[in-house]
Amino acid sequence: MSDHAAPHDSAGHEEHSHGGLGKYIAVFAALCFLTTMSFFTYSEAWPWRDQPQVGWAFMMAVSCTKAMLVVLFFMHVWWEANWKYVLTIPAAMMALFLVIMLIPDIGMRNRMVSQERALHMARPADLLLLEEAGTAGPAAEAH
Amino acid sequence: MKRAAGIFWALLFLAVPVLGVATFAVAPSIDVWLPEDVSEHGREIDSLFYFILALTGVVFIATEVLLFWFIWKYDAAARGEEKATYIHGSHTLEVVWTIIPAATLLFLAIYQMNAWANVKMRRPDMPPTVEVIARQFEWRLRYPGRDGELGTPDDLHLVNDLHLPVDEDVLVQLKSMDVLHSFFLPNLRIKQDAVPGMKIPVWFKGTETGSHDIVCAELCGWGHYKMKGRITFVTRPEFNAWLERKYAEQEATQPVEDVTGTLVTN
Amino acid sequence: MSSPAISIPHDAGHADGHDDHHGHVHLQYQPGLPLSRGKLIMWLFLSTEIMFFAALLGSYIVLRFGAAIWPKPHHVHLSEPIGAFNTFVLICSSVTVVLALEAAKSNKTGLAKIWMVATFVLGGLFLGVKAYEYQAKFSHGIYPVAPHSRIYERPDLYYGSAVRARLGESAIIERLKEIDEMPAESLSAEQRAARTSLQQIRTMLGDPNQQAFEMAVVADQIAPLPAEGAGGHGGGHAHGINDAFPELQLPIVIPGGNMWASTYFLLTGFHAVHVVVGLIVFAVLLGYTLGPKNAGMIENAGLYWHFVDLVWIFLFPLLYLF
Amino acid sequence: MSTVTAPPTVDHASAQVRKPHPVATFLSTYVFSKDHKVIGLQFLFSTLLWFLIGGLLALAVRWQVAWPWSDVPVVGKLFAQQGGQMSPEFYTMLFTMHATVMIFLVIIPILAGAFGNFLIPLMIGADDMAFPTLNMLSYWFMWPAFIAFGASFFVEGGAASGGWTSYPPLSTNIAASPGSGWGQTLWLIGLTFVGVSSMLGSVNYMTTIILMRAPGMTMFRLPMTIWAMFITAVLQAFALPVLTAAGFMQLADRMFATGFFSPEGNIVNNAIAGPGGGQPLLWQHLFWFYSHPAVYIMILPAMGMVSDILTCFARKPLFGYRPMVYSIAGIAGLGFIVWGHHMFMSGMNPALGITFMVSTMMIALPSAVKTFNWLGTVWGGRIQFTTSMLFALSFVSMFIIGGLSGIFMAATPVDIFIHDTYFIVAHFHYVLFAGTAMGVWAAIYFWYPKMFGRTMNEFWGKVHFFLTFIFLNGTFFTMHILGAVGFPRRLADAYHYETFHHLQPMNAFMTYCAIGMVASQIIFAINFFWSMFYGPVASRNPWNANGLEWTAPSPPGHGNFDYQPVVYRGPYEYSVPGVEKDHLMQTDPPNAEAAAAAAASH
Ligand code: HEA
Ligand code: HEA
Ligand code: CUA
Ligand SMILES: [Cu+2]
Repeated sequence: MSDHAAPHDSAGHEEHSHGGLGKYIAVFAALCFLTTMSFFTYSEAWPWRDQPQVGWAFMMAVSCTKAMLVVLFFMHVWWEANWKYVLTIPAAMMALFLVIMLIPDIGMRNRMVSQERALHMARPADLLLLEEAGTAGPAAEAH
Repeated sequence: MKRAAGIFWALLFLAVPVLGVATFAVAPSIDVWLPEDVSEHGREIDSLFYFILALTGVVFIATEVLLFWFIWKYDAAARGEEKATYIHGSHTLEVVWTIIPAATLLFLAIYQMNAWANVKMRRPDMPPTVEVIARQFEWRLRYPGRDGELGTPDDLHLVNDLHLPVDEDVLVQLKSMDVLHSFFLPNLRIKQDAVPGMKIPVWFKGTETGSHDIVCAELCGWGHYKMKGRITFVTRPEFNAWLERKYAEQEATQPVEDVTGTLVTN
Repeated sequence: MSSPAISIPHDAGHADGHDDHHGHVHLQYQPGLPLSRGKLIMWLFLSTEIMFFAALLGSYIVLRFGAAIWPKPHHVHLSEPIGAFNTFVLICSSVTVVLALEAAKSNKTGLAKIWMVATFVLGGLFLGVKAYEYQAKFSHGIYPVAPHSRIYERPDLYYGSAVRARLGESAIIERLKEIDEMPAESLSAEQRAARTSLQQIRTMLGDPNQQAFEMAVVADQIAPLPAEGAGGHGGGHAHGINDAFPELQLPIVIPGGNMWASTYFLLTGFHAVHVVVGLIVFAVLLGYTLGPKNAGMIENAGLYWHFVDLVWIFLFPLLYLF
Repeated sequence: MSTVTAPPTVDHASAQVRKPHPVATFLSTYVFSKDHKVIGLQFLFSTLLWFLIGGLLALAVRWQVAWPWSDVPVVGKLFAQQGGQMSPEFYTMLFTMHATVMIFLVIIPILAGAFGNFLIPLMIGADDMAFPTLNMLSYWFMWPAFIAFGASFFVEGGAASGGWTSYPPLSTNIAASPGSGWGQTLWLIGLTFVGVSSMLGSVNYMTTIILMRAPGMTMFRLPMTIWAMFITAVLQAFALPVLTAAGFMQLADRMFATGFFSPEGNIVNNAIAGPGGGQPLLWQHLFWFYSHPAVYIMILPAMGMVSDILTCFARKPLFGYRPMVYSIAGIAGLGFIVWGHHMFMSGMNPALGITFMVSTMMIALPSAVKTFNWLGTVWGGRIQFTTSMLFALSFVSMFIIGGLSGIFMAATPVDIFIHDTYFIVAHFHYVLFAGTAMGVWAAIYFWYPKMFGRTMNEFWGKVHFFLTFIFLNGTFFTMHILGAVGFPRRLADAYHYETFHHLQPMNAFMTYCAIGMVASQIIFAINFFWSMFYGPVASRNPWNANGLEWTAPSPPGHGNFDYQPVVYRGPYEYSVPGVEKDHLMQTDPPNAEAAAAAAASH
């Protein structure tokens, strides 16, 4: 990949090993555990079953933790110098800002919806209708 | 000889502010200027325009004349053996010319908010006077029928010929059927894109009777240039009479339901 | 501190400039960041990738949470356990790639190669599972593509006419005739039931005054929305006409299904493309001796791979669990 | 960033090591070259060629605006069906491709590709880019784009015609416009390749600038050109991926009928257009998230180069070096949060409009700092009126006009009236053409000796400058007052409107000026090519400038430097008191006596 990047140019830092097998296995176990934790929201024990937002927030927290672990240990950022902040924080901020600014116009697009559009748009009522049809339709007798 | 070249170039740069100001000074007298304003809120926008014109005009003249002056004065040919000034900057000056524009711009930002809110945010609490539906390449208009309600089968359908009562708040409900268009009323200082899928309220108040252009200001295809309509302000009694006439015409001809009609009345 | 010994030839002897093709000096540089060039450029590249996925994910989030309705995973035959399995596969591959790096650094080239092969295999496994999942969507007519997609958003008149149009195609008419004439014994119980409903919806569609509810019944006969917990892969649970007679390919109703398919295939598609690129890189790396000399390359490939894993960490809950 | 101020001592032994010289063939030297200088020149030649094409497209645009539906001279025969006139859809295609060519194939690649490539390693004291192969690829990735954009003129339906902003649903629906067929697809493909090229370039530049500076070249001794290129690269790296993602989404909308950018139940030409489900504004947000930073990508490098040229010919240190650096960074940072000012009238939530208005006002601040510091730089100087200097001065003069007109549009209520009128067209031609293109010419005249070892003709250079300057103001200044009438952009013929029908003579005047402007470039083209072979031979440092590039041979050989450059001071030590010569090069030894001695010796 590199034409010139001979090992002697200003590197030398990453020669010594950090981590080690034990650490990686621990991170691996944590990742697996966290993944199963995401499913916790599906279980009977999850108290907020009727408030999906709580579950979503929980799952995003889990994902962020997992991402953190991957970045810090697998990508060795834990051991890096301060440049890591210069690179990651602006990108993260910009990404967040972009999404936030999309919310009023696209996230809340149905505030200004025209009838022409609403007419063709699926609504929760359609789902209810389908479910009702599933229990009451003529085929319900058929099978 | 060398000095003459410097003078020539300096004067060329002086021509920028001189001719620039001249252009703006002459433009109104040859009628290449803001079109007549017949709206209530337009005054506010125009005065803001003049305010910014004055502000930027001062900055423009000041900076361009300074540039000319420096070019004139610091021409190597004019300075003889003298060396250029060895200076790396001035902290005070940096602060001054950051703070002053910052204060000016912040003032401008706050000062204009009211005008913006009047045109785009403080929607009058009233039912739509008319619905304008843009499509390639015409303005479809829908007035409430005799029942006074939009979206009923007796709605009045017209194309490109928008009549509105003068001296009254009007609320236009703006929609598009196909692609983006923009509802531009130069004489009312109104512009709003029509976005398919959205209904966007536009409100204004005409202050003079008369008829003006409706321009489409968002590229909408090959016929964009000819997507022209007319807006006509008439007095209330005249408006009512006009509406009545149009109802009668519509009833007489029984127009075939067009696509817009079927969709909207659903 | 002064180093006046450096001679600086400022002069005109070289003015024509073409003479020094062979005077190529090996230059020294000011120390910058404590990073190799490869690693720095990889990190910079990854920050561009962050923005790329931020745009895709951001659009998905606003499109999804702004939608009036969004299908549940089981409506679109999305299986959480399969997604979770793929998450596990990617996590494992992330571990194997760091282990390959560690092994290479401590000059265990053989071991490094084994871990690298394992990474490659796991990446391939991920793609295989992905392909299987895609197949499950395609087989139900869930495409992002207009020409193939059978998804309709609502059980309305448009849907009704789409079904009628499909049933009116000459090939389908023939097939329907065949189905009608088939002896009952040659059909499974499910197919027999489906045949009855097929006949019912044909009479229903013949009636011009259909109501939305009747259209919903038609939709339910053709492809009932699976109940929660049914899992999504392969079918078996659902017993619509489309399941009994897949060749009919009748239009189906999934409220919000179109935008779901668009975003799902967009996000997983670009993620999969990244996986493929990663696999190509690994394949190239396998051609090298994976010792300390090439540890930099492994590290950079690993950084990229972890990033791909990272994207999946967010895609998985957003697409499968929400 | 580490700022080591003491120049480290250099290991002499290794400084003498020579690299094995690769076998050079014609192909490897001039075509698939990995040498940053050759790649830079490849970019330069390609972009100048496209500049010509873009300029001719502009002339065609001007022709139609001034004399709608009249027979087009020379090329009119090509439009056989229309009897020599252009059709309205052809007009939409013209300005779309004019803007696309100018922005994506001229200004961005000439700044970052040509000058970025040529100057970065030379000005920081490196032998090449960090990744020469990647660098070569970044040029060759332009070719699919050249081909896609070029070919799109000849496909069915013609080239893209949805404006350079390509707003959906117009651009995603073939029923809406003929150019939204293959033309638009090729447009998106071309854009993707330009994007990949820029991305490869920008990560490479950043790596090079961070890791390959000559000993002693700390970040705050970098010339402004390098700072500008660095921050431009950052802008590209963070903004471009968003456009690429949006481009893929538009491609999906077109090819797979997904509905990211179109609503449900859209009816185009009486037919239901796809399932929809999305929002047209989503594209606008994503597009401007890139394209607003992109306008700064299109001016920052010019600002940097102009700063270097102004100091050199004013023989004065740059006024306020650090504020200049911080203001570039400020422009870049703020540039990411103002994109909504292109969408004030778009149906965007008006409350968002207020936030974007405030941030847009604030972005004028760093530009103000820059402008005043340029004035400060010229003040008290010893100005030498070279062609390059004249272009640099006019950059400042013209940027002020373009920038100030931006304030009108940033004011949301005023923008209601002037949005999508010629006021906007005036604004961006002042910043793009009168600004950036003038900066580019300044840079071409300035670095030409380093590129080709010869100097361009000064007399004809000045004639070129004079004519361009006059004609450009004639063409573009007038647009402001047209905009004040509300004269809308993108109209093939506006004179059938009562409000605008009296503006035709004014437009005819502008078109005459535009013809003059393009004609004046013939002088430039001849000067450019003639000087390559017959211009006066240049020494290493023909302008007595300070940068490292001037210590290398003209033109530099493979590997750039025939000695190990070591940097002792900032780039703008002109007219240092007590030094006989009026400039101290960055490589001149530090102590005063040594400096004087070195200065006396050349
Ligand atoms: C190089 C390109 C470039 C640059 C540098 C800029 C710079 C700026 N632009 Fe421009 N812009 C474009 C290219 C550029 N623009 C293009 C291409 C479009 C149209 C796209 C399309 O629709 O096709 C556009 C459109 C555009 C719009 C949208 C208009 C509309 O469609 O309705 C707006 C609105 O706010 C805007 C604002 C600004 C501002 C505030 C700046 C500021 O950065 C300017 C700052 C500079 C100064 C202000 C001058 C110097 C300062 C002083 C002398 C100090 C004192 C000043 C004061 C106190 C006021 N621009
Ligand atoms: C960098 C950007 C750039 C540049 C340089 C230009 C240059 C010019 N532009 Fe353009 N223009 C745009 C960007 C640019 N434009 C954009 C973004 C739009 C908006 C499009 C849209 O609405 O979607 C636009 C739209 C636009 C319009 C509005 C069309 C409309 O809305 O209906 C007009 C009309 O007058 C116009 C005119 C011109 C003219 C006369 C020039 C002249 O200055 C051209 C002069 C050209 C030259 C002088 C060529 C010189 C050639 C050389 C130097 C090469 C020499 C060759 C060798 C050495 C090999 N342009
Ligand atoms: Cu409608 Cu332009
Ligand atoms: Cu902008």
